[in-house]
Amino acid sequence: MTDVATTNGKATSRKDWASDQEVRWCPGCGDFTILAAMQTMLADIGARRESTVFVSGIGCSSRFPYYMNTYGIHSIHGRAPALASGLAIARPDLDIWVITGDGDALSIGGNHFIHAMRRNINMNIVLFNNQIYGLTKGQYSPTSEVGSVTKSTPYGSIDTPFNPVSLALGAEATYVARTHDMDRNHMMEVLKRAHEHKGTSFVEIYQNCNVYNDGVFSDITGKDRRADYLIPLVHGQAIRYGQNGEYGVARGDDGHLHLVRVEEVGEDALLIHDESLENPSQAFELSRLARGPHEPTPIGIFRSVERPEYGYEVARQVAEVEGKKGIGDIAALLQSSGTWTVN
Amino acid sequence: MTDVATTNGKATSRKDWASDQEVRWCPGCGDFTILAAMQTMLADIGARRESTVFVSGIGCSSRFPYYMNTYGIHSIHGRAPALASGLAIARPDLDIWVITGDGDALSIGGNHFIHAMRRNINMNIVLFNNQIYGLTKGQYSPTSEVGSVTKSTPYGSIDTPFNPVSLALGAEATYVARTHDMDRNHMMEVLKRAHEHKGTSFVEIYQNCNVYNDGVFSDITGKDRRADYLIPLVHGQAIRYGQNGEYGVARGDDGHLHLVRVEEVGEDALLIHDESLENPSQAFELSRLARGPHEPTPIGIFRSVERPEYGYEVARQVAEVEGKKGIGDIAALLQSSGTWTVN
Amino acid sequence: MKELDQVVIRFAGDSGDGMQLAGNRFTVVTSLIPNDLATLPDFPAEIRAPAGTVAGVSSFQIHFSDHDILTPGDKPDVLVAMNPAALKVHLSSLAPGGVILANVDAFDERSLSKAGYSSNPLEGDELSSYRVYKIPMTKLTLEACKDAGVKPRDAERSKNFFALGLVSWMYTRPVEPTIDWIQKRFASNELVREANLRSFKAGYNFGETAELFESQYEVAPATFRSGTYTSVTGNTALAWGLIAASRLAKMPLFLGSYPITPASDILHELAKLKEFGVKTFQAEDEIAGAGSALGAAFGGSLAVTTTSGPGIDLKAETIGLAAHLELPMVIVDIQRVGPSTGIPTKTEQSDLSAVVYGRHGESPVPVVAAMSPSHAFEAAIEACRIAVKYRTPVYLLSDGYIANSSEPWTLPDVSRIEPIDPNFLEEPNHVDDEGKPSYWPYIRDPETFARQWALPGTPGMEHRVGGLEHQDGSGSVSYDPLNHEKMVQLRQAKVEAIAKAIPPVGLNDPDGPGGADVLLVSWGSTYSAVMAGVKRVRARGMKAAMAHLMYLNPFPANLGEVLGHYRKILVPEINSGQLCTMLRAAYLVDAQSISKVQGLPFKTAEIEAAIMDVIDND
Amino acid sequence: MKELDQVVIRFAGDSGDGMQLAGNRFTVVTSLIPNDLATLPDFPAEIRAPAGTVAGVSSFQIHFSDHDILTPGDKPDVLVAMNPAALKVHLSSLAPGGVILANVDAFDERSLSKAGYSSNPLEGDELSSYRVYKIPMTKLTLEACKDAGVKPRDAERSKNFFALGLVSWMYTRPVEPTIDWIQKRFASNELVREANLRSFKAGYNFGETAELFESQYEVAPATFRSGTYTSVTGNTALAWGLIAASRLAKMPLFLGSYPITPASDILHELAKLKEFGVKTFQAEDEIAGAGSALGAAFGGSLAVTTTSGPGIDLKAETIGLAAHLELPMVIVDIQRVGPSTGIPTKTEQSDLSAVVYGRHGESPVPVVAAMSPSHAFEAAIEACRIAVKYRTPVYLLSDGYIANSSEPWTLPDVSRIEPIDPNFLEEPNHVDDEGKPSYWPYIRDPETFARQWALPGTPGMEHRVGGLEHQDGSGSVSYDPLNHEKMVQLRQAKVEAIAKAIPPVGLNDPDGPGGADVLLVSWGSTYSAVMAGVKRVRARGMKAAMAHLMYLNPFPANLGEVLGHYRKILVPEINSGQLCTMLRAAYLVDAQSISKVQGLPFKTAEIEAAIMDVIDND
Ligand SMILES: Cc1ncc(C[n+]2csc(CCOP(=O)(O)OP(=O)(O)O)c2C)c(N)n1
Ligand SMILES: Cc1ncc(C[n+]2csc(CCOP(=O)(O)OP(=O)(O)O)c2C)c(N)n1
Ligand code: SF4
Ligand code: SF4
Ligand SMILES: [Mg+2]
Ligand SMILES: [Mg+2]
Repeated sequence: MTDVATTNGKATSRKDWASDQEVRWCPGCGDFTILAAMQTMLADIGARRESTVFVSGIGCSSRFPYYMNTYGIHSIHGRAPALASGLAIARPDLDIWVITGDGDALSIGGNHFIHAMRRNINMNIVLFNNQIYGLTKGQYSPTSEVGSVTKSTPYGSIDTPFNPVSLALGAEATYVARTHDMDRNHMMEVLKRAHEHKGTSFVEIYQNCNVYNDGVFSDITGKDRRADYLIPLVHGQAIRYGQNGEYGVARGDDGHLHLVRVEEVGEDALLIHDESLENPSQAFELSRLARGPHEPTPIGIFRSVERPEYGYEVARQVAEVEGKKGIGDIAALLQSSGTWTVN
Repeated sequence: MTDVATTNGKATSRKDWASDQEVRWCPGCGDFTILAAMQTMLADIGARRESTVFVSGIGCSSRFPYYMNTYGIHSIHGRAPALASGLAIARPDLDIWVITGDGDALSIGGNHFIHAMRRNINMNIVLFNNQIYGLTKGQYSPTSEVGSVTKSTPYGSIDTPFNPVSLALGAEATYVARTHDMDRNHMMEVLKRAHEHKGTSFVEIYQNCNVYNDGVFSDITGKDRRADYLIPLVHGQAIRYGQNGEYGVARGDDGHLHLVRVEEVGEDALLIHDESLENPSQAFELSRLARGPHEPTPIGIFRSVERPEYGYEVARQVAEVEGKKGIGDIAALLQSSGTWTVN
Repeated sequence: MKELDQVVIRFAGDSGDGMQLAGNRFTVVTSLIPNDLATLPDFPAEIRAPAGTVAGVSSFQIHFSDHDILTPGDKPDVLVAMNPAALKVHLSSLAPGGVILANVDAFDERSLSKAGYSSNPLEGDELSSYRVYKIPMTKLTLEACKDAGVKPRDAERSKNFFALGLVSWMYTRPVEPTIDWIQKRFASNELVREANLRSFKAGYNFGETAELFESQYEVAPATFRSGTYTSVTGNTALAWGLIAASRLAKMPLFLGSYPITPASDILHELAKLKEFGVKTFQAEDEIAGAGSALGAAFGGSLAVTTTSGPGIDLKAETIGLAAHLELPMVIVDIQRVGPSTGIPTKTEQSDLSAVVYGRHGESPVPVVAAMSPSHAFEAAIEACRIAVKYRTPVYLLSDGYIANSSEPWTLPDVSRIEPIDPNFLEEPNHVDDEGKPSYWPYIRDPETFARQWALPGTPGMEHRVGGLEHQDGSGSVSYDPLNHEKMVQLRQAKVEAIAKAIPPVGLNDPDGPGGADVLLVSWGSTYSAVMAGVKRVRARGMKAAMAHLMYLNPFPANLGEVLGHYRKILVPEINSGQLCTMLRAAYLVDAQSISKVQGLPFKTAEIEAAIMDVIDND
Repeated sequence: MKELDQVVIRFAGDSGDGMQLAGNRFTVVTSLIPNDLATLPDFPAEIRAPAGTVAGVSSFQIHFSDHDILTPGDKPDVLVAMNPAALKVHLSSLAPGGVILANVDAFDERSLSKAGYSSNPLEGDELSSYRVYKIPMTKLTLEACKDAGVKPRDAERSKNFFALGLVSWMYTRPVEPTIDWIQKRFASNELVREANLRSFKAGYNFGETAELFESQYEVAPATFRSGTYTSVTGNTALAWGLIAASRLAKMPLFLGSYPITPASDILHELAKLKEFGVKTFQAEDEIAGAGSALGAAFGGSLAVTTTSGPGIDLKAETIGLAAHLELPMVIVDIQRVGPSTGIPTKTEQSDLSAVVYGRHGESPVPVVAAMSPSHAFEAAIEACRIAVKYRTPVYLLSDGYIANSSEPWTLPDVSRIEPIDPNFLEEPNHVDDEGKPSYWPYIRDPETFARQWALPGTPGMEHRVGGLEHQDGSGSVSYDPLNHEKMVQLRQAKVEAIAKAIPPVGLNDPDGPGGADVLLVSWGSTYSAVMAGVKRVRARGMKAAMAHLMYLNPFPANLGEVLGHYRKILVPEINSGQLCTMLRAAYLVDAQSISKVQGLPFKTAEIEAAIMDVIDND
């Protein structure tokens, strides 16, 4: 055993990360497997419970912090990244996770979301995308596909959905990944990498809401069609999928990325995935391969690059000024705009 | 003369579009030239004053509606797209312009901005980007470059700025353009095309705030260096710039776009600009050529594609249901969940 | 067959057990008798709280009678308990000697322990003061469906219909309407239809044949005023009221909203009703919900935004602008338990001070409140009328209790309701310095102070409005100190002027003004319990008066006078005394708050006790 | 040399004329005399309103004296008018017989017509009741700079220093401090330094040599209590107070804020002061400003968010959560004219009811108000103290007037201020069912009701908090009706408990409680005018008492008693009577509102008149 899991100095197992609260999602909800993946991963990497904080908004997904035996805040619909930003700047020593839903993050919380991306503050934003408002019983969300018939769109929705990966990349994100609730190992890997990333990391998880939107992702996540619909992104490897790896992604003569048959273009023509490109354009182009979860869809880490972390920069400026001017003296401050004395 | 400018049946000239309010920007502010361009363009195309509405938020730029002799609302900081959305859905017959600043649109108003993009509601969003908060006297904005020393960042800002074009594209925008306050003709052309576009059009205007951020765009907009820093995007034409057209944009062997010397790659290798590509990836890649206004920067229409307009779709659903069920009858509605009668 | 004058039944089971459905169907057939009735649904905040737990219990209470009733009843006479958790949660509220219809099949060890029982209450002495019927509902349902081709797991889900059948038999409800309904509702799903039908009949027949029950009961029809009735929830009535107002004003209805419990159903209802020309817009958040409505209002729509507590906070800035621009819109607040996220599925009246005072600066906004499910229809029309007439945003308050419960409602004749005249201005109202006709947006009606309003699209009326203070009349931006003061006063005067147009508050005092020993002031949904409580104390020979406030801002012109007649004034509220504080400030009367903040409406007995308390301590 | 006991000077000119700078420099030298002083800056909303227009006029008023003064003065004795627009705007407020120092060069035809004058007022009879000095300030400035190498256009910009020099001579202010300041401030820009120096001296010498003025004036030093003084604006004092509180609590200061006039300067000031370990975060909006502060509070920072009116609306939902979580933070509201965008650069007190009531649900939050520029320091510390001690958000109210004006301030000895004890819990406070020690976040101090608070990073204290109602003690989510009621009551009781800890309200009545005929109640910045007004009526032999409220929620425990002594109570406010309404509700006293909503502070004369009015009508 190499990395010994410790909290308060002791090794932990998954159940140490579970709080004493009964988990109250609908039976069969995809949220359960995400919870298990998170708890297992944190135990595996030896994270410390006392330094871990889960911050969430409001939604089914946002109940997550209650189930984690860590510090946690179940806050306000859409505002978790705002709270987490303050906490992360104030306390760079903490591991901060933001748990959010497609409505929470992208509808009411869209502004905090994009600003978190560009600022690169130390937090891992995990978005449970079920393309629906679960907690409020089934209205369409900003990720629901056009034509979705829901409680608030009885004649079908007309809004073009966000592609959360494209949106994050357009907002200057440094770490962007997508995974799904039917592959615990992949989830764990992607979450672990998010945790290692310095700055804001963004993980979209395709999550099944079996009550209000059952099966939307089943092409990609279901065992039967997965091979033909899930395009795995693996850094340094050719992008290839299909039952027998017969498909892939390649740049065509028009300069754009296309889904191809490997036998037609040859293996060497396949695009080698590079998550570390400074320019986000190729990652963006990958995010556009599928226009919805019923087309072959890239799953994995789209982008992972370094950029100064916000909280660190804030602390650095403070330290630099303290270094230059010395620790502030209040008496001197009060006199700083000139004084006169009366005896 | 072909297109005769008319309002209330009469031809108009620029001054018909000017309200009786004194224009109160700082002398030398770039906002003046934008105002002139807008007024001239609207007169030129024969727009109707009575059907034109300018909606703005709060900021120096947002004073714009007061100076237009049209309908107008100077609303709330950041919220103009929200008001305009309701107005556009309710009144598809109107021409709606949203005037906003980099703080108004991208800081407090970021959420409404990205949702307007994806929904494609009938409005033209014109963002006066001066990379500063003008009205509140000089704090940095979400487009200010890293290191900006402003009232609120005396030791330099640390936030990575948004690239408004990238952000709009990541948010599923259908019409995205950039122009600047020193080229009235280009502004007029881009605004006219925005006006013609069905759905949400987004125009970023580099605007000089000569009081708090003088000259940030001067590489691109100033007569002396413009040729080397302004990359004109013209649909159907090779992307080329420089005093003598000696530079251009071409896709390299790595599949990515690069700034090139034309003599090195040859004219034929230059990228032919296509604003009508369904896939926004190439437009996105163009938006990444410059990381700030001190590098050669594309100016022009990045993307212009068709997608159903939101207000039209709303009206269509209403009409369809009315067609199918007939115009609603209130008495029948009240009885729709069953009744009983007492005599 | 025994005659009863009134009964309170509570259906309770797991969230997955279909208790809301059973309750709703029972309500419909009861309304056909017709009995008078009132209902109280109650469900957990979770979508599907873990099956079998106390947290997962869902219930539906119905009170029905042969006479006029007001509340869903304090204590049920009959408790249908589909599982141990349901019994656990609801036992304490059962009336002494009440009936328990328990699905004995669900009282297995696992379920008992999930509910927190260490032994089976159906077997010990614990329930000896009740009449307990242990019925194997699951088994009987399964048997009834045996050869219908349904899988047992699915068949079991019909047991709510078994319970419904049984209770229908006990209280001699007609069976046809339910059978019809099942047939229509599940027309496209034969298996489910069959299972539900069979289970329902099995339940009914079980009552008839099992000889378990001494007798059937009857509740004679109540005397209703003649007319056509329907049964309606508050949210539905409110949505319909908005549609009616739109017709009355000939202004298209626009709803900008963001989903939130318990207001979402209004959005759902209006989204369906496109044949009324309604445009609904699910905005990205509450700010955009309100903002889009204000934009639509500028364009001449009858603009509405719907929300609950947290959304009220977020809309404040936009409503302040609407008040400042003087554009009509209605902000519907279906109040729920606060503060913060609170308890989203439970009721409260605690947003009153937020809607009256919760905006920066001096920005008075009228407030109207619905008092019952059906009254939400009328209140919605009234809110729209005030908004349009006075060019002002108006808050319309309802609450979770009104929203989800239902009551019989005489269908109004909408064609006889007074139209709403938006009175749009289409010609210039001013001549400028150069003698040219122009439009000044802030010229007012001398009586209502409402401004003259012109819509975009009207040639020659181009104008700009905005959030900066503007010059009286012309609407140009103005930083003039005295003009600002005048505008603040005008906006206040306009809201106060509404008091002249609304009806005076009614005083219910059989002995004439000042006759009673105590005056009860109700508002919103406290109406029913307060009225019932007042009746009870009167029945005991005491003197209590009552006044109900539909208008919370401004108060009716005669309110001060009415209050002035009484030395003792009680103000029961499902909050900590918000209206009470407002009355004290406005009229310097020593009104006392009766506060209940438990997420539940007042019980009649609670009001009765409060009144007796002040009378006794006199 | 004539002796005066007090003088009011108003510097007025175009926004580009540097009047704020001239005023500020004059203030500094005046504080060195030392005179007592108070200032009132006033500038247009536009960054640069069109030059020469009435809308573009910027002014700075200073009142200084040989005795204790409270307000910046009602009517200036001296008006410096740098252009016709300045004269136009300010003439009407000039005291009868007052002095006008006009820059005659600026009174050309174009400028006159821009200001709306059809003829030159300096030439007609219009000003005959004033003492008008026509001084060619532009010409003299240009001449002074002639061979300094400055371009004429640039030289002209120094004319504010000419005016400053002239006024400094008139009132015998020392010249060295100004000369020193110019030399330091423009050290790196020789041309500008030279131009300013020469112009300043030219102005001073002009006074001395021009024989235009009959005499110089002197205002003798005021008797100050011994101590070291500085002159400070309200925003600066408030920022410093927050820093001092951070030191007192040993909690790092975190400011999450979004810029807005007139609050932004606090952000600017704190952003500079990184040597105090302050972290400032310019958030994307006010919601994130408050949210980030709340997040930082959870992490143990002394968390603050600053804003003005519109931002208060937006922060409401977050403050409701903070109140519900019971985490400390301070929300600073520098009030400005509302509603909506209003008049951003002018002052008002109209957010009081919004901060007291403006959140959905029952969410009581304490409110503290600063009463003067220097008092903002103390008020900031007090707001932080209450927040930390009671684990609650606290609103700290200031306003545009306090924010930008300044007054002499005896430097406090911060080391002698009582420390703030955050009293973090580091060990479990509970033993769970299995006997394991654990942490319950909602166990309270029996007296203050403050909860025991543990910070992330502390092993063994892991816990979750959230916006859903929670169980008393454990903090687990709870939908229990009675628990909710208890929690609502506890949160209310906690805020009310603060009344026990704050000082009783002071009553200033020379004749003892109830001695005077009328009681004036002031709050916030009305203090100075009310105090001055009360002094004036007393000087006229009338009896007026005064009580100033620093705590607006809860009220001091003795307030009811104090009010009870008086039959007549006047509450002057720069709003429509918000505190007055609260007092009436709380104490059933017939307090009367004296309302002024003109974007300006009360004048002493206005208060005097209001008092005389009630006394006369007695
Ligand atoms: C300010 C506010 N607005 C609205 C709501 C109601 N609300 C709670 S969760 C939610 C959306 C949930 O959807 P999502 O974020 O996708 O989470 P999910 O339940 O699907 O996991 C809404 C609209 C609220 N609690 N607060
Ligand atoms: C809710 C709210 N927050 C803050 C402000 C203060 N404010 C007004 S304009 C502005 C920013 C202006 O910057 P920008 O949008 O870039 O416009 P510019 O003045 O540069 O044209 C701010 C912060 C406000 N008016 N309302
Ligand atoms: S409603 Fe959907 S997302 Fe929510 S708990 Fe149930 S299955 Fe999961
Ligand atoms: S501050 Fe800047 S943006 Fe604003 S009016 Fe002046 S120059 Fe223009
Ligand atoms: Mg969701
Ligand atoms: Mg700007």
